[in-house]
Amino acid sequence: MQLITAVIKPHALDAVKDALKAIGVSGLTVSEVRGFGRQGGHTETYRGTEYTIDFVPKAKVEVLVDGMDADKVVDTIASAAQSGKIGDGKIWVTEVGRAVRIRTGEQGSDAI
Amino acid sequence: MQLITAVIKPHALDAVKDALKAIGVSGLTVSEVRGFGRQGGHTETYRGTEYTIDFVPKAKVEVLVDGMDADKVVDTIASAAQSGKIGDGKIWVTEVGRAVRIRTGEQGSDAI
Amino acid sequence: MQLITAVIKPHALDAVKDALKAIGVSGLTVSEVRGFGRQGGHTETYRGTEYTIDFVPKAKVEVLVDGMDADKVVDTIASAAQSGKIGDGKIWVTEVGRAVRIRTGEQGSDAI
Amino acid sequence: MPRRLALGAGLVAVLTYVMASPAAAQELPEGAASQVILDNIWVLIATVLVFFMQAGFALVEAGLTRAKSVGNIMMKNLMDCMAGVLAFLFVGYSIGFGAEALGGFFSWDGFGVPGIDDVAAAPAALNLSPATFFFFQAAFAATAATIVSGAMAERTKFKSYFIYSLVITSLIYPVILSWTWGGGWLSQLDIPFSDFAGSTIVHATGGWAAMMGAIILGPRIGKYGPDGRPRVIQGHSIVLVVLGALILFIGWFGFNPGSELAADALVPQLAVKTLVAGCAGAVIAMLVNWALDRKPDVSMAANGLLAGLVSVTAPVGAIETWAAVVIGAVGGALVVLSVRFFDRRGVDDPVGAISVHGVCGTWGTLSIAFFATFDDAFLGREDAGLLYGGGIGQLSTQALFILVHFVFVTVTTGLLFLAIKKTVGLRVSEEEELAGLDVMEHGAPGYSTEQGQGTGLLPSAGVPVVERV
Amino acid sequence: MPRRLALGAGLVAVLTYVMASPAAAQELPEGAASQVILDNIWVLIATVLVFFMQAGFALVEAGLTRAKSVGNIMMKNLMDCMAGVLAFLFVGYSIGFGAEALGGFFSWDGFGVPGIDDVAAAPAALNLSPATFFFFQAAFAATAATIVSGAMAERTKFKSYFIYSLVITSLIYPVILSWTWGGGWLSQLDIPFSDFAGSTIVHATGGWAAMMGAIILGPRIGKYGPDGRPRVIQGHSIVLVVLGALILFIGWFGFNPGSELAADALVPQLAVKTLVAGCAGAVIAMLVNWALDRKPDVSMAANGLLAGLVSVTAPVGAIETWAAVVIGAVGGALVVLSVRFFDRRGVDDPVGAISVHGVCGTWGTLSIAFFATFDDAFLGREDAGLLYGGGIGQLSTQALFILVHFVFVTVTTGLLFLAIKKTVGLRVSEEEELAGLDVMEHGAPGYSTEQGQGTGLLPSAGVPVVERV
Amino acid sequence: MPRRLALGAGLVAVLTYVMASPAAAQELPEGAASQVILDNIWVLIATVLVFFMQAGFALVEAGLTRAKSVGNIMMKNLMDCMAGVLAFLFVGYSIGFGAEALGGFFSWDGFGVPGIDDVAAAPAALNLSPATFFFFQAAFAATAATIVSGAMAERTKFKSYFIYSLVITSLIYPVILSWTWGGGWLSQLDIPFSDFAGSTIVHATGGWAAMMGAIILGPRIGKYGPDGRPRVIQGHSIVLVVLGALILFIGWFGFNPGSELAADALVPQLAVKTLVAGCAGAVIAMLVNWALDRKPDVSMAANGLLAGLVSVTAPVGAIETWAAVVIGAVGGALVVLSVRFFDRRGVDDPVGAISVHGVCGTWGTLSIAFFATFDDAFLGREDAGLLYGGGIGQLSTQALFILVHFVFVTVTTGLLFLAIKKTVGLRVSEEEELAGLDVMEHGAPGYSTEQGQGTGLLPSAGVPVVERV
Ligand SMILES: Nc1ncnc2c1ncn2[C@@H]1O[C@H](COP(=O)(O)OP(=O)(O)O)[C@@H](O)[C@H]1O
Ligand SMILES: Nc1ncnc2c1ncn2[C@@H]1O[C@H](COP(=O)(O)OP(=O)(O)O)[C@@H](O)[C@H]1O
Ligand SMILES: Nc1ncnc2c1ncn2[C@@H]1O[C@H](COP(=O)(O)OP(=O)(O)O)[C@@H](O)[C@H]1O
Repeated sequence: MQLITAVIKPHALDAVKDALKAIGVSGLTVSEVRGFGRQGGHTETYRGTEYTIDFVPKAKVEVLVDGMDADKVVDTIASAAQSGKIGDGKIWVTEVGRAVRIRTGEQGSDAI
Repeated sequence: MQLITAVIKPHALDAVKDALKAIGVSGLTVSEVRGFGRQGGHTETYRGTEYTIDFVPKAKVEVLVDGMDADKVVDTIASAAQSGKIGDGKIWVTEVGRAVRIRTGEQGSDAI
Repeated sequence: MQLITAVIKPHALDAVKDALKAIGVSGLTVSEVRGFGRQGGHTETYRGTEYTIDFVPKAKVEVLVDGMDADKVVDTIASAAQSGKIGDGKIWVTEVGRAVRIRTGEQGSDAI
Repeated sequence: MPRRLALGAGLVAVLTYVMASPAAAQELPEGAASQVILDNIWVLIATVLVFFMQAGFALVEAGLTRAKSVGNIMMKNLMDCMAGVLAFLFVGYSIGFGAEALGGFFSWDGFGVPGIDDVAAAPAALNLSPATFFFFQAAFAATAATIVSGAMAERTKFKSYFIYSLVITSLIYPVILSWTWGGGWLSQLDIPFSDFAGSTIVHATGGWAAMMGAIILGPRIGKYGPDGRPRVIQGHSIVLVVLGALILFIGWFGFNPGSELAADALVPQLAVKTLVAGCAGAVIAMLVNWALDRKPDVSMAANGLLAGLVSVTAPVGAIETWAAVVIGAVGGALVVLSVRFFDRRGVDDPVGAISVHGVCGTWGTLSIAFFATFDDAFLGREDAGLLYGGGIGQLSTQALFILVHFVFVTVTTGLLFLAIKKTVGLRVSEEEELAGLDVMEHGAPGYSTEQGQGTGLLPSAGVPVVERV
Repeated sequence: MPRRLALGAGLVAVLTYVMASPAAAQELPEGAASQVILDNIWVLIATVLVFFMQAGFALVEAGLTRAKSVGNIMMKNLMDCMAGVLAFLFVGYSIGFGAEALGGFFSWDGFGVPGIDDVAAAPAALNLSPATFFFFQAAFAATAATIVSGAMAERTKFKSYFIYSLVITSLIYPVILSWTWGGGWLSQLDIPFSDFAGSTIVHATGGWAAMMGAIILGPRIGKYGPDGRPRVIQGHSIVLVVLGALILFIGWFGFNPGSELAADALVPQLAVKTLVAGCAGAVIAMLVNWALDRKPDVSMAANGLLAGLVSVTAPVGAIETWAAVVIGAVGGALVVLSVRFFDRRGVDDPVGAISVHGVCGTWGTLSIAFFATFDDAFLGREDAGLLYGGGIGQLSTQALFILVHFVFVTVTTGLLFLAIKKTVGLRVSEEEELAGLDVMEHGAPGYSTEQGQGTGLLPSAGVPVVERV
Repeated sequence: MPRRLALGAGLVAVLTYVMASPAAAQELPEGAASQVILDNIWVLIATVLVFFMQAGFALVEAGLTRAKSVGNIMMKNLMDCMAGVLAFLFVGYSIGFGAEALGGFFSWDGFGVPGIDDVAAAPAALNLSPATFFFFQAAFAATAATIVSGAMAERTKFKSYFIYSLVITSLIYPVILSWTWGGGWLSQLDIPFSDFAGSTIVHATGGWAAMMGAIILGPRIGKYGPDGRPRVIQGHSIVLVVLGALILFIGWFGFNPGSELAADALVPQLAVKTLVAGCAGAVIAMLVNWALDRKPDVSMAANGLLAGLVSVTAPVGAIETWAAVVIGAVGGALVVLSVRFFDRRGVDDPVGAISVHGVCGTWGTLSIAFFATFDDAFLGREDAGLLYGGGIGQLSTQALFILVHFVFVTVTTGLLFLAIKKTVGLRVSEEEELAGLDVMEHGAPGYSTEQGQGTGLLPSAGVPVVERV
């Protein structure tokens, strides 16, 4: 079982969700995050004082997969979230040992 | 050392925290997330236009454990968060290589 | 490749980011979380009724590293975030199987 | 000098209504403004301030409840004013101020407001034209209605609340009016009742209705622990609470001084006493709360301001300034204790409406029996208060008035809420309540911080969108 | 009894202006207030209420749009008032109320406001001093200007909006004034136009300008799906929407009754009719929306209140109370249908400004032809409405008035927006729009929940800070 | 025509006070409104607008500071009004407006307000009854007090602020009153001081007190980098800032025109000049800021509006409209530069109170020396300004007035803050400041988005709850 985590641009979330749904992913969890990266760093002025905005808003998508090819999920996210402009974000995959569906207590791939 | 991640209904957080405290878990980290899953998808109308609410609010709980049986933690969360209705959420477990308590620099199980 | 996750005090974020930048970390992702731990638990009164504040605000920092020594990153965060007072937070490290930069499709260490 | 709308049979000789009478108008020298015009304009401006209180109530209630039902509470506050005014126009006004009917149980003049469209109509009160008088009374009716929504917040069906608000403004409040300001039996007692601007007539009507509503509904899910002890459900925005309280503070300078129903020398007196009572209420509530809980709670200070204002609303025309400070201060202390009392008795009133309007309204009405020294039209004599040697006559009347009112309001609103409960239902489902009323009852969350392309994908961070449990 | 500013040649004999004339003043007995003073003070207070509407507009518009551009919308509302008043002071007033110029196409008196600094100047209207009259008219000009920002929200360059607001208050709106309240040709027809407080002159000017702006700009990114069907972009705060609507409600008691331009017996009539029309609009909009969408939408109820108020603004001086209820109710139904209509036609108006001000303003102006029974100065006769046997004469005039106004506003504002588009550009870049206008146009997010040490490291949770796409 | 409260010995012959005198009242024809009534009613309404400014100040200050101390800032604004009014009632009024005492250093009449409960009391000023006059002056005292909270925001102990606000309204501000509007030595100079509505007396009192407070407190943690350079700490809500500024804008139409203390022909003049100065301040502040920082900052535009209003407050009775535009515009430019100046000098004033009220208040007071042409009661002659050939006499007086006031306020408030610092302490602990003042000082976060069952488990997303460091 694997957990795929993607940090994407907020307005790409729609497309990513639809693309994942299309390949049969049945669930995912999203959170609001702030990203610091190559994209970052522009300077603004507030009431006469300069400041730098380093962090830009991103959405973090987490998808737990089993049975299904994790790579396919990664590729699906990558193509749905890609605008080709800096700041499109990252995807990474970690190994998951155990998964449980709380409602039923089902384990492993049944849990997803 | 293991990291247990649970996505639960927000109002179950109280019960989960108390149950974990009861079995000796000394810390956890929570964040607000949005979930998409079997539960989702109802249609509303706003100013005459229909739209679908796909994402429902969830709380994500992360607990780092060592020494203690991760399974016990998983089961504790599962039973505290269970309402039996759709959308109760998921729990998953990942392996953690190293842990540090920032205040003291303690490592491994001492860090938790 | 490894994912370093740190739960720190919100106002330490500035220092952590600068310290990581200084050792060449090119990106990170931050989110707002609430922490429950040794620090917690003080009692307040609202409109005549007592209640306990268990959760305190924390910032969660996630850094994906490869090539670079994960331990160095951990130590850098630890020293930048350390105030020596209770509640400074935790750092943990998990193994990452695959990483992708969405914009280019680059994989592995190139993705970071 | 005219004080308050004189009531009952023969209490007042209405001044000649010169405004629209060509003959009388010629008596005024060219260019002199008539007192009639000034009275009407002043009461109209005061009424606008009273209508502004609707915004104040909405904000206080929204601020003291959770974000997930904020649209619902704003809607209820909007609608009890909007629908309430129409109900009062078509039905309630006639019951409140019509000719005696039904053996004096209430009044009736047919539907609508006699003379409302006639600029030359006989005045409805003192110098006030029927239009001005209706405008003012409609604002009061809307105030009585809107008090209830806060106490019933976060769990009442919108449809049911809407029905309630139509009934209270078309029937329940008007019957009270007909007994009191409308000239009915409470104003015809040997020692008539006294309630200058409505501590009981307006505020306690809302307050006791709120109490019945909160009791019949039961507390919000999670408000009480398994042990029955109250738990804290914090309001979501103290900015809204304090802004709302300040708007109410401003509005009260229409509510009390406007109740003089004339532009005369008493008006500034009413403003000053309203001011100092509100200030004393806020300061004392803060201090009492500080002493009890070791910290000065912001929302209780705001409640204290309102408590002081409600308290002084009945006696404002009859008391000296120092007494206004005392009455407001007692109101401020009372509200802190009363909020605790109801909270611990299992009555879940998120905004303190019962305490502010019911308890302090009652205190204010009673305080006349102690502190009244000036004659206002309701009292008909000076030094009516115990402290000024007025004897216990006024105390008896005030107690009777308070009691009759309490029984009438609790019985009628109790029956109303029970009837609604049996028919359309009073409370939303557990699922709806947990999710918040906004999406389920109105189709959209009250707050949204959606960042996407308008597809609702990441709506309302931190604000619960409905959850299908 | 004076009604509304009498217009055109010989329509009115202005009352002697006693205020500053020592001789005339002596005719008043010592201590008698003069009608002149009262008229000026009342209109001044009414004007303050009208200026308060600026806050109402700002909040409604902010609440119905997204958090990421909230600073921008507040700034636009602030600035169209601030810059608009100065533009109207220096240029617009003279065009609107000066002596006939350019063969009557518009008026001109030179820059500025004649007599504005002179306490003894001849009255500008009825008893109103030039200062009072300017004060009142400036508030109206600011209202006409501010309506547009909502319809163009979240995608218009600030600089371009600023230019637009200068032009509308210095040129476009003043020309309409000169034709109508300024005494120009529409007031000199055999059956003159009638628009008591500006359903068309003020509101529809803003409404149709808003329509042209929204069309020329195009919809917000993501508002329409690839199939062209509208998608939902929720406003970010229903609290702001309802608070704003209630402030506008309050402000309208200055807008309509103040338009009497005198303190007289008609003023309370105007207040009552404004009140009941607004209430009917809110209730009916809620019910129609409830029927159509199965749930009562809060923001549509707020729009309904405004729709009722806009609708009654033109006929308010000429109708009976029941007719005000009907006119407001029709406005409430219209706004629900109209918002759908424009939404589905691809015109992205996030706040419903076109429907509330354009469509309901037009309905209100037309309604005079049916419901007018009282004479106000514009009508010059009683029972002008079809229902009172007034014939179709007034209907023809109203239709002509509406049409001429529509053509003039759409053409001039259309050309204006196109000219701005060609030169400085009208719309922000796609990057800016996605990120929100606050940071890119004004340098800071509208909301910030930064917790750090003031270094902006964790700013604005849930509120997008700019993103370099 | 009466202008402003005439001051000093023999400056004015008070009009016969007919209101409560039966004999005099009969001189008025039946139905004629008395000028006395109208004066009192108008000033009362104006005062309500001034009290509304409390909400405006609260919102501007809340919006320009962080969410974690928002309850604290609302509470301070609430309480400096509530406690301030009581302090002014019991002590301050007598110091400000009593008979000369202590060799003229200040006034004293015993505690309280003479005649406040007496409807027939001799007028306190012109035609104003003691109640009306107190009501008006209390609102001004509350304004002077409330200015300070913004500059000291996010780090001052509530208890200490409460003490400060009692002292300023009961002692410091009243002494200034006694020297000026109370008829003391500054009004008895050969060329008396001039400050129509309080640019210096009210606003600069608050502004300079704010400066002393901010300096003695020191900056917020994190406001300055290790290099001493200022860093940005963004306010948390621009909606609150602009709404607050618009409420203040509205309130100023009570503040300045109400300061005429009579309903007369000058009132509309005062309104127009207030309006155009505010507008010019906003527009010019925006443009200057735009030029300096390449983007128009919304909060600076709001500050500019207030700067224009503060600037015109002193000269408003004496100047022409064009001069009001100029004075407001200069104020708008000044505020932008002044905010930078103080920020870079290490004085951390999150809301710009020092610049808006201190600097622009001083500019406005000085501007009289250049632009005064009309006589208001303080000036006692026409064309007092340099531009009208009035010579430098007025300039000397204004400079003396400004200087004496500056020294008095900075010394007394400086000593007060130092005394508080030594005793109860002025500043919260570092832990409290980092966590925000709401939970630590008041027991609850200002915002809460808790979704749970009322157990506070997930409170205040995005808003820091206290942290035990
Ligand atoms: N090493 C990293 N660890 C965790 N998150 C990262 C890392 N590098 C980048 N990110 C996340 O990815 C986002 C995009 O990265 P960025 O370098 O700006 O552009 P790109 O994705 O085009 O390389 C960042 O805003 C941040 O949220
Ligand atoms: N594959 C998945 N990956 C990550 N999170 C998931 C996944 N499936 C479900 N979730 C999370 O679990 C929540 C509940 O899942 P859902 O399918 O609605 O009901 P149930 O838990 O009863 O199966 C979702 O809202 C989502 O947050
Ligand atoms: N077992 C755990 N699992 C996950 N997060 C934890 C755990 N223990 C502590 N934390 C996080 O670390 C933060 C600090 O922990 P705490 O016990 O308060 O102090 P310290 O870091 O000094 O030991 C907590 O607020 C919580 O967010």
